[in-house]
Order: sequence, then C-alpha cells, then structure tokens
Amino acid sequence: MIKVLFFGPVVERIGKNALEVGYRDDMTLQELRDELALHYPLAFEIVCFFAVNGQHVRDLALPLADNSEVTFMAKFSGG
Amino acid sequence: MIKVLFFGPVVERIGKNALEVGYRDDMTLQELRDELALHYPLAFEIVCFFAVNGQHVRDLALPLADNSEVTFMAKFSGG
Amino acid sequence: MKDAVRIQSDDFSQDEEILALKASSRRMGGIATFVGCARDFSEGRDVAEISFDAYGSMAVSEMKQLRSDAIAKFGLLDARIVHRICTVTAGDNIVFIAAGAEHRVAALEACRWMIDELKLRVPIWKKEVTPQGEAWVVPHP
Amino acid sequence: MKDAVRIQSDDFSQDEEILALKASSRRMGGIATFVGCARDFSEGRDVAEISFDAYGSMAVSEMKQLRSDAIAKFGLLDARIVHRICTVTAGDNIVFIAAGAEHRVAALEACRWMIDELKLRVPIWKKEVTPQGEAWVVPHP
Repeated sequence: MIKVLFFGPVVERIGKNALEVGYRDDMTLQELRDELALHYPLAFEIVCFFAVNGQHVRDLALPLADNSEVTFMAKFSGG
Repeated sequence: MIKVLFFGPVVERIGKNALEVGYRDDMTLQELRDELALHYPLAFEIVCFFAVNGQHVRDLALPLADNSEVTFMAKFSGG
Repeated sequence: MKDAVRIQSDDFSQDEEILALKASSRRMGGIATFVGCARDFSEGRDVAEISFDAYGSMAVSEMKQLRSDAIAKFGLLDARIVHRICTVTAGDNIVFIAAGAEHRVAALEACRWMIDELKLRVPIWKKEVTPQGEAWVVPHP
Repeated sequence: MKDAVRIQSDDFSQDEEILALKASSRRMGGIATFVGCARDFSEGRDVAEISFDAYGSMAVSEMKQLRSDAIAKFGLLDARIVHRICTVTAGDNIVFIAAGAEHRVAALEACRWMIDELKLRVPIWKKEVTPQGEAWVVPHP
C-alpha cells in the first residue's frame, strides 16, 4: 500500500488530504502520478513538487517501495 | 574665532579635543588644515574627513565664516 | 532553550531568539534577521486574514537542512528559523530568520539566502481570506 | 514612542524597535534587521572591552539623513537606526538597523545598504581594550 498525502491548494482540488493506492511491483513515481492525474486532472495541473517519505524527489523514474508515503505538492507559498 | 573639534584617535594624537583659531578674512578650510597640520603632523596623518558646522565637506577650497565649528576626523569605525 | 528550528502556532520574540543565537559564541560580530509579516493588502485586494497549511514533518526537516546548509555555505556561527502555522491578521509575524557570523557580510548574505531558499524548499502554503472569498496564494517566479 | 534614530548609552530591545517600526504601516510584509555586537576577539587579539567616541550632534544628523535616504532609495515604509555610545564587553549590542517594506527584497537590500553607509558616513570611533593595551580601531577599506 502506498499512502498519498495532499496539502493546501491540492487538497482543495482533490477533496481530501490523503488516499491509499495499492502497491505493485516495480511501481515508479511517474506511474503513480499518471494514474492519479487521470482521476484528478485539475489538482495535477498545479502539482509541481514531489516527495517520497518526506524527501524532495526530482526524478520521477524513482521506483517506489511498499508502504512509502508519497506527496504531490503545489508551489510553496510559505515565509 | 574658529572653533576646532577633534574626536577619538585624533584627540589622542593632538592631546586635546578642541582648540580655537583666530578668524582671518577669506580664510579657507585648506588654509586652516595646513596651519594645524604644521603643528600636529602626527594627528593630520590620520585625518581624512572634514566637517564644517556638522556637515561633511569635501571641497577644501571652502571659505570659512567667522564662528564656524570645524572638525578634522579620522576614518570612522562605528557600527 | 527553544530549538533553533521550529514550527509553532504562537508568536515569537526577537529578543529571545537573538539571545539564544548569541549564546552559541562570543565571536559573533554581526546578526542579520528577517521577519515576514501579514499585510492588510495583497495583489490589489484587502486581506482580512491569512491561514496556512504545512507538510509539518517535511517542513521541519527541510528547515533543519536549510539551517545546516546556510551555516556551512556562509561560515555562520549560528542560525535560527521559526515559522508560525496558525491564522494571522495584518501586522502579525509569520516567519523569523536569523544568521549570526563573525562579520556582517556573511550574516547579511546568509539571512537573505535563507528566506529565499525557505520559500523554494519548505512545504508550507498560505491562504488569504479577502472580502471576495478565500484563495491559496500563488507565488510569483 | 522612542525616536526612530537615536544615540544612547542603554541597550535596546529588538522587540520594542520592531513593534515601533510596524506601527507605521499595516502594509509591511518584510522587516530586515542588523545588530552589530562586541566580539571577544578581533584581528588576532583578545578584546576585553570596547569604548566609543562620537561627534554626537553630527552623528545623529547623519543617521537621520541616512534613514531618509534609505526610505527614498528603497521605497521603505519605515526604518530605524540606534547606536550605543558607552563601554561594552563581548556579546553586548552596539548598533541596530531595521528596514520595513511591503516586500522582502527592498527591506533586505536597504538594511545592508544602511549598515554599510553608516560605517562610511557617521562620525563614531571605536577603541578596543586588549591585554596589550588600548587601540583605536582602524577600519579596513
């Protein structure tokens, strides 16, 4: 199982702040992103940062481990 | 009469923090400086800023008015 | 003493933060700080209040990393970063950055770098409440 | 409220200064400050204490001019400058600069410009007391 988290402007477009996606062998961040973007196109319009287990990830080819925490984030506006 | 003030490192080299110089018609800042530098050469080695009545003066050709307050200052080191 | 990097709801005291920063070294000659605060007007609209959402655990770890990076990059003696997550109104403090170094140039450059980087790296989002409704802030490039 | 530009013997409070700065506008989004403080070591020597001499009346008028120049040059909402003239030991505050603006870039740039200019324009001199004796500080170019 992959735990997916959303925050701020993305939550608003998805309608919830978390969901779970079944884990598949050799699953990449890109695949997870594409699958979710199909269901939530408006939310993914503003997604531009990715984190796995609380770490920034730039390479979407990253393979995901089971039980990862994945976050799709809009541009930050803190500070 | 021209009142001449000294501060900090210049006081140390002159031995006092103020003195008075008789006013002469058409006296310039340059003339006053040269006259004092003759008596206090060590102090004037470190003088690099001039003020008349509390205003920075860059042009030594400035004519002095009677009763002016003139200050010969070393490089600042505040802050 | 409070942690050098924190996310909190309460306001912070600059005096307290500077005292904590100074405690790290008697060689500190320059301290630069930045405080970001809430404005009553933004992008042509009145703003009644601002609220925040954050990916808390990641935000704190990114802020800690940012502090270490700044200390290494600018040779700082110490640095502190505090971000409030709560609802604020005009004039309220939002974020505090402090950089302490032997000399002023390092402190001033590090302070500016830290607030710029914080905005790029730290997962926090700001929502403005205006008379026309609520809107998440879209940062400019 | 205390004057925005002061020379004083007593220490200052950053909290109090920032509060006074903020009082000038509810549009202030960024506040940059610089605090210069006494170090226990300088140019390879231990420093027991630092004392100051100032051309007081000219120093205050130059600091006031510097504040006005910064407000005009960077479009600040407000600025404050406080310099202590007294005897200080390691860790003690010497100078405080604050710049408040709508956005952070103006505040950060103005703060840096003000401390740089203060050192060039304001007639104040620093004397360090070391175990080897006293010496007036010679600023580097």
